[in-house]
Amino acid sequence: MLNAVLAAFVLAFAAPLVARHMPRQVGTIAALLPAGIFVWLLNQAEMALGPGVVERWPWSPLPGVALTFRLDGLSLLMALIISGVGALILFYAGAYMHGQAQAGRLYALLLAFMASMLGLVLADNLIALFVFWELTSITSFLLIGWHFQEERSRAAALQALIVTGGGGLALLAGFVLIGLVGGTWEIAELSAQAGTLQDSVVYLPILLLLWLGAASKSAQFPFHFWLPGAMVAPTPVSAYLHSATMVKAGVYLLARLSPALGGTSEWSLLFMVTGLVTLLLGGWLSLKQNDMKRMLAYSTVSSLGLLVTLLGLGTKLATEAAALYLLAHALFKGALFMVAGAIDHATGTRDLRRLRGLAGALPTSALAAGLAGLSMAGLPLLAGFAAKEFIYEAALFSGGGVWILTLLLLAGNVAFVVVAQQMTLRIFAGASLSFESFHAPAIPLWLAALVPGALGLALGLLPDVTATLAGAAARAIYGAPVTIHLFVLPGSVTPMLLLSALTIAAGILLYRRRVQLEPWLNWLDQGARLGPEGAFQRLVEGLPHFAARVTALQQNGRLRSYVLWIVGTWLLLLGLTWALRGGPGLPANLLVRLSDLRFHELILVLVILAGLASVMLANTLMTLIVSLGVVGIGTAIVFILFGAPDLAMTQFSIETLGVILFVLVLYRLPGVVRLSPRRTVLRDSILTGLAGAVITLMILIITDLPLVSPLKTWFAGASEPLGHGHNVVNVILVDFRAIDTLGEITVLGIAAIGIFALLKLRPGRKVAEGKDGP
Amino acid sequence: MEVALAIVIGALYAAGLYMMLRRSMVKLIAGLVLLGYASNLLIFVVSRLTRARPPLVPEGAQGIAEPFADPVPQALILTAIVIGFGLQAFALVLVRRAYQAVNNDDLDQVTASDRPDLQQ
Amino acid sequence: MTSIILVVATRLIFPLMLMFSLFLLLRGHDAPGGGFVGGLMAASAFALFALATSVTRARDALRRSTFRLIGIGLLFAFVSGLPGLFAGSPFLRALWTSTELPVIGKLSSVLLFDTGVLLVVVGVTLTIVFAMAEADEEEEE
Amino acid sequence: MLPILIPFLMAILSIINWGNRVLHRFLALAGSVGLLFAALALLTTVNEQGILSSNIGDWPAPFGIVLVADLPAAIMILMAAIVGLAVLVYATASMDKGRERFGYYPLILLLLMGMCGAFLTGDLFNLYVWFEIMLIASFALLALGGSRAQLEGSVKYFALNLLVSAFMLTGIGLLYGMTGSLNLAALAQTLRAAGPEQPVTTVAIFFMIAFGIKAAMFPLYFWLPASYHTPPVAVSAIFAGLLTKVGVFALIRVFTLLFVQDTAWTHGLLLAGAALTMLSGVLGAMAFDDIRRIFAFHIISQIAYMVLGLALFVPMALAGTIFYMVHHILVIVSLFLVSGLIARAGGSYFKAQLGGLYGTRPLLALLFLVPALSLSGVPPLSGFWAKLTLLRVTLAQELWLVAAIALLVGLLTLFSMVRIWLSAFWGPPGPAAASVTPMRAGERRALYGSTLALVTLTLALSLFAGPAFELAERASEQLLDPAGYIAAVLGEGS
Repeated sequence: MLNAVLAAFVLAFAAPLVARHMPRQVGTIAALLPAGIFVWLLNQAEMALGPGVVERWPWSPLPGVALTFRLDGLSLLMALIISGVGALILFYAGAYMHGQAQAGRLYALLLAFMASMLGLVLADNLIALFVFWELTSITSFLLIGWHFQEERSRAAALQALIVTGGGGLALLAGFVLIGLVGGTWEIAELSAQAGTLQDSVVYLPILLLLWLGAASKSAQFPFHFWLPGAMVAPTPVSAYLHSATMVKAGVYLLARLSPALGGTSEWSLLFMVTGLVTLLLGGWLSLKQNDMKRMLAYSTVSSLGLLVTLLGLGTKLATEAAALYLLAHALFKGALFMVAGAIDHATGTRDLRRLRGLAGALPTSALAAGLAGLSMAGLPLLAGFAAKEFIYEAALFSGGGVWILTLLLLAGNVAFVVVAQQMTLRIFAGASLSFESFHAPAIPLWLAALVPGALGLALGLLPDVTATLAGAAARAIYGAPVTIHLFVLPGSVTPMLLLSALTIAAGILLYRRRVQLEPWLNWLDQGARLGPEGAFQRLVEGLPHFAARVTALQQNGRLRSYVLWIVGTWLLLLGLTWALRGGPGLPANLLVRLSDLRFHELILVLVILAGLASVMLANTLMTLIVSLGVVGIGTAIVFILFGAPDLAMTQFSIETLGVILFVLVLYRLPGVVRLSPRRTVLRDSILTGLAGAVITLMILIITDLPLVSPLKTWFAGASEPLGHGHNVVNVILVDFRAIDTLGEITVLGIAAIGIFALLKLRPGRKVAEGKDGP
Repeated sequence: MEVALAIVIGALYAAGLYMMLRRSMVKLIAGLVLLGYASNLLIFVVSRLTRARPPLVPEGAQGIAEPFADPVPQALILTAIVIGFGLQAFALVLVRRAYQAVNNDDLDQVTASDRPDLQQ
Repeated sequence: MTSIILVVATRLIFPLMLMFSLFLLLRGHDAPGGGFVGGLMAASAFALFALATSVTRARDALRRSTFRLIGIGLLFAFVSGLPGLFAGSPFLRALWTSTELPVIGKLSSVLLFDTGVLLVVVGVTLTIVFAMAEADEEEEE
Repeated sequence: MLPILIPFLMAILSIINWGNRVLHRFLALAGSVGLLFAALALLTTVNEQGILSSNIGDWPAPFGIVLVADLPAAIMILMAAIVGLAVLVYATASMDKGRERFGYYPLILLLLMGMCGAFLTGDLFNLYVWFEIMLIASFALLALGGSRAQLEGSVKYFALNLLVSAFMLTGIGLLYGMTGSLNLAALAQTLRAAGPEQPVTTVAIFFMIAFGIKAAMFPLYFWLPASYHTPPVAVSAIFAGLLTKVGVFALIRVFTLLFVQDTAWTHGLLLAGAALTMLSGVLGAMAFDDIRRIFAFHIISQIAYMVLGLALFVPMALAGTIFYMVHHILVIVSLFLVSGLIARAGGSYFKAQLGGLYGTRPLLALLFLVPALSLSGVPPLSGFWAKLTLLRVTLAQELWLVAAIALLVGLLTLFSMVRIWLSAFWGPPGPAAASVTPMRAGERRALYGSTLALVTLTLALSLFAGPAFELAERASEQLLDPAGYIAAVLGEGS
């Protein structure tokens, strides 16, 4: 299975190359791979329908993450759809995209998407599944934005990515929680311990996170709006990603996890409500669309809602219905999209109001659309019929609230019937119109649509095949053996049959009266536009403004404000620490310790403090520099008094040099002006005064503690015998801690380079070769 | 003396930070210099003070008799002073060049490089 | 602008300052002093020389570019650490010769290190002073 | 020792031969290749033999200065070497003559040397010295060229980073006053035995602030966005990749080795800081149009994930932090190099001035997309594995709010990256494209080659996340087992 996924990725990279050299055949060549995978899957079907095929690969980026693949009934069904529709789409795209610039990239992205999607449905490890899940979002993003020079495409791509990406992150959190509770990310193992998961305190959060992920991906309310937007992509993309496969990922996930998490009342409530709302909303919105693709997209939203409802219901019958509908929908919706694309290609428009009587011009497309439309409407002999029968049966045998549920499903299905008529009767029947730029479509454009249309009929006529395939999928969802009994034509009149008939009748009636309905439809459409989609737009547009405002508050360009933040944070943290964790008390014997102060020392202290005051009050540069010098020399004298002659010497010489530099460098600057208002000065004084007090306190506390310095004793003893020097400080500097000194002179060297470059290298000044030597 | 010096050091820190909070570039440098003095003195004082007994081994002796000043902080401070000097020299030249570029000593005018663009 | 007295005084003081710088370097191991202070002293000598004459003359008197001085100083410090490294001990292992020379005392890798410090300090200080002086001249032009 | 000495020697030789551009280039490339080999050798040795320690000058341990190579240090040195080499190659084709002549190459070498020293040192004051080397080298690099924006950025960078030095020196002084030692291992021992009367936690706050500024945490990060977009790309890329990581590394070092007396409090503060930093960083990124400034703010928000791992303080989380550092170094340097390429190909650093590069420069689009998605944590790229690890621990510790913020910031990061994509790569060609000159072959080779190499490494890290994560796990075990560090430095039985 890995080989299939990898092969598709590899071919994806090769596709642009193939497209460059064989622009005419590239679609067909690319289609060979999914076709091959399709055949291989059929080959594996017997095993898959039985015990399932498991593959483990020794690749584990993190503990607990593994590349495990499992082919069972559900993944087989999905994989067949993915590879089958994939082959047709690539074949179709070969004709659809012919002659367009950078078509190679489209094949590459489609193949990469297919690989990701296959990985998604085959993976049996939640994290591996998630990896593929996100890859489908990314490829979808790139495909939606295919016409990247158009603003509309970019906006739609962004919308799709942020909605599905955000949902994806929620899903990830859910997966991590599942892993923490269940102790594993292997889906098979999780399915075996549903009890642990469902009894956990985080069951509800997990469910909600899962809901966010699945609902955003499968375009459920209130995240449905990205899908119609995604219709700006080329039609092969819409047909493949946004109707047949990717949007089913959320549904697939629910199906996959329903053995582990499903069956609770929370599960049913959450997903049935979501599904039903989406079903009705999507159906309603599909009625008023004039753009074929948008109409199909809303209808897809509605279908996805139906699937979610069924999975939420979770009974045996409901899972059977879901499996059947999944299959039927992929076929008829894929076909209808491709028909829409062919019409667009031939006539240059997708507007339903401008299309009529195409049957004569596009007979083969009409046939494909007819088959698909009949299946969609749920007429007997076609796959869609069986699915609808099961949907109603599941509703009728659901237990509480039967009538409400049945009624809502009926309403949803009526909308499908209307859409089916729009896609067949409305466009193909009647007197034909003439189009200026009409050209007959190439063979792939109708053939690729006819195949799934015909398959819908074939599956309807071969109930055993359909039952086996869907039954195996339903078994994987339901978690217990399931056998579906299907029939070509119903043998007796059942309530389900009556409901089906009612659906179709209502659909026809509604289609005929659609003109009278329009004001109603418009009203609801406005609401939907202002709702979630509007909120999303406001968020996306408002966020940068909000960010700029917040950032401008902090990053305001004023250095003093930055310093204030830092000093404030430091004091705050210290304050919190002392308040909450017990601070050090003031040492008790301060007066005793103060009494050892000698007279000359007192004078020195006063001089330093006076110098300091003078620094702060200075209003000419000279005063400032001289006062700084006083403080510096005062410090040097402290060093002399307390046995540090080396320090004093260094401090003196540095002080002298510093003053010279100060004068040399700064004499051109203006005098020191006072710029801050009184209030700022007061605030700063209090804050810095506090900082100083903290430092004083720290010194007092620490010097009050006993200190045994092993270093002092050792250095004093080792200096002469081992270091051959009498000046311990110097021996430390050049020998014991010589690497510090090495670093120190390196700092000096770099400073020299920096200063030199600052002074000599200036923008706009030409530096003559050889003249810049120091 | 420790207590008195502790107060001095506290005052040095306070003054250093205060000067850094001003708008003038020259005062900024003065603040940095003061902070340098302050941290050096702090290291000196918290390592305990010993009056007038430099850590020099007398001729012919193998070690020094207690009490004597701790040589370790002295070595550290020496390194720190020299590094501080290098930084101070760089700072001076930088400020001068910045002054030339902006043509103003007021740090509040030095904001071209980091405010977000609110028109966006 | 340069006064005669300054020039003459500099002529006299310049060699004295250099000698004192050397003295500080050599005695540093046993008494207050050392490469850093010695370097500052030598640098002051050249700075004074530049003040009395001109930067160009001072550069000539130095005979080497100031960056070369920094580089060589760093190289001295670096090389003084190598013998230990090659002898199988860690970097900067101090080595001492047993013979005592007049004035200089015992030769050692430590002395080489301290000389490196001196050279760097001279180089750095003079780089700054010269570059400042030259920048001033240019701005006045 | 070699990782320090090789760049040092090359820098010295460059300084001696000042002004010789060609020689400087050669020495810098030789130095970084040498550094790369030394780093590989060091990592292999440490991986096989455990923590190595070398007493400089052969003076016994708590007295002299020791260099200690444990796995985290060795990994970081390797990353520094890789980034150094890539950026230097990039610089050969993008640096202007003036900067090349005025010491760009030796300054980069010295910066690398300072970093290696900071990673290796086992002595607190020596750490300060290495920090200063890094600092002054970065000052010089930042201001090199002397444009107005550079000078303005430098003043802020300078002032705030000197505040770091002051805080750090104060902290070192206070610690020495309490314990009488500077050696990290000895300090670790003494502080563990410290009584309640010792204000250890208070001193820890000093270091938290100092390294917090350095690591660019909220609300201490202002220096970074004020300055990182001002110098040429070959300077800001190396800053972006490594400088803040040194701060994170120092935080990790002292908050695993020294300050573990009151982890509920100190690491709780780090946790809160990390969450706030994530948010404010990503918001900042959305406020700007200049791609480099966007990336600069993303550094801040990503740094927070690394601090988060430290704050969670369990082996898995610290392993996540180390993995995250490696990932982020590769990714952010790639992005900065890409920003240079974008400006070269599209004529501007500003989103609004750009457009249509997806159509005209597919390779560049790919080179942007991979690190950008990795930064946002899109699987299966390296950033995803890093975030997943941290998310797992955060949720396991039931820190719901922090987990939610971490996820939200991931989404906002993606949003921010996609915004760049939408306007620079998609959309109609931008107005700035007119000024673009075609690239010479040699230029193309150096610029694309170095970027491609880093992006390939990101992909390799994504693909071989398993072995890389195992290494990070072993590194994190070393961090959380100070006894091993102490024994390696002070000898067994101490």
